[in-house]
Amino acid sequence: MIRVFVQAAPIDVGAEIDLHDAGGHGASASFIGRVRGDAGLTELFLEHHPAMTEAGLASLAHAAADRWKLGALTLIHRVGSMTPGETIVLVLASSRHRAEALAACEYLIDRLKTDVMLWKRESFADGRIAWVEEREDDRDRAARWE
Amino acid sequence: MIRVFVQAAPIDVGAEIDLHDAGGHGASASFIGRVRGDAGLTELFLEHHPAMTEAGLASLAHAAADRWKLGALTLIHRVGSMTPGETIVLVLASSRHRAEALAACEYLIDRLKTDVMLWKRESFADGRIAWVEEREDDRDRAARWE
Amino acid sequence: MRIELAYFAWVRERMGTPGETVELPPAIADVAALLGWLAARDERGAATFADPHRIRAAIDGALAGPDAPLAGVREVALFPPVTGG
Amino acid sequence: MRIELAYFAWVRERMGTPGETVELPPAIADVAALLGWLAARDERGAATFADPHRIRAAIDGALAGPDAPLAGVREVALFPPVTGG
Repeated sequence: MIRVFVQAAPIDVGAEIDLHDAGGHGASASFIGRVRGDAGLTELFLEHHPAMTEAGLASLAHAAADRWKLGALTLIHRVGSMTPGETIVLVLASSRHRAEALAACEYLIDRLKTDVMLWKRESFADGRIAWVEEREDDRDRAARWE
Repeated sequence: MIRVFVQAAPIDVGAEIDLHDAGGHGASASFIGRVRGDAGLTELFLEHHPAMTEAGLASLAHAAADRWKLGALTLIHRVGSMTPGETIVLVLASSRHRAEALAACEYLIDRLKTDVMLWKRESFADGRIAWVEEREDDRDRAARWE
Repeated sequence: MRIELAYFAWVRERMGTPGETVELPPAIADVAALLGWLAARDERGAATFADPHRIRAAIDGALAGPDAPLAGVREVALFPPVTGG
Repeated sequence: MRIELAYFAWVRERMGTPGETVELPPAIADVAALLGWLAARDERGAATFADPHRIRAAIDGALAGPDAPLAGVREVALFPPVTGG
């Protein structure tokens, strides 16, 4: 079962894990990405291209399901305004076997960084506001899966 | 913060994630291993050498913390009698950066399979009871980290 | 030729709008030419598109390179490299 | 020499006990010799330790190979390869 959401509402990790795990899969790997309050960050704003972001996430999810034998896959990305500690992205991948669940989870989070139409803007306590620049190591990690 | 438990009581995954995540880490990777109800399995019994299992888990946890920069690490292994769908093992690894959290999580689950003094006995609906044999691919996956 | 332009992230901020409809001269046949035309059109365009290497484009929802043709296109989205996830 | 033996998993089941205290003859100086002595001692021992390659050992909480010496040892644990996790 593949579930993909792009949402402005907070991600309820516990509830999502319960929903995802209802199938009682042998192995579940997860990744949770959160807003870090580094350097006085007060707000993270995530802008997205709505149609392309949803299509991109769905396409990534199906690519993972084609590549590994997965019992369930959940991919939730938050957009809009967030504060430190809040969850930005949740990846849950389940399989009968741990190697497939772990690999799918890692693939999805690496590709998410470069394949989905999202842009981060950071606001800091001193009033500074800056768009995050592309990170070269994100491109490198995503390219491992080509 | 490193937390390691060997317990006969059920593992409350949601509560453990909340405890683990109290630090608000940037990236959290998790692995959940569950009892699979394959081939009419009715009970999984996990026997352990108490002193060696706890020492083994603690030593694995510290090896991971030495190898990667982790903000928090939780390692919980259940022992005793379990039924299909129940959680056998929970690994939670958090870091500022996703690559370290994911790698630590994978390392811990691979090494758990071979380094911890635990033995699985399976009971089936037809009355058959059998101790699980060592799996070669578990040894191979664990050896990747040498 | 009339197309919709959609701007995202700092491209949107510098252009001061999430998008606009433009009437392109026939000579503006691909994405690279469109960026040059926008940079030459006014000060906002110059400030936003001065360095076209920093800009990515999508045509009707699919990523497109600088030499992607604009003929028959409905929407061109212009934005910086993505930084999501 | 007196040592504690601890049995786990099917070793425990076949031996019919989680452990015992044994008085070893002086010639039984390492783990391999101990396994041979147990296999020769009685029927349960023969059934359990007939194939010593299937047995692993730990001495006082640390994994030990077949040639690990028994002098000064308190406890030897005997068990199949682990299958945990």
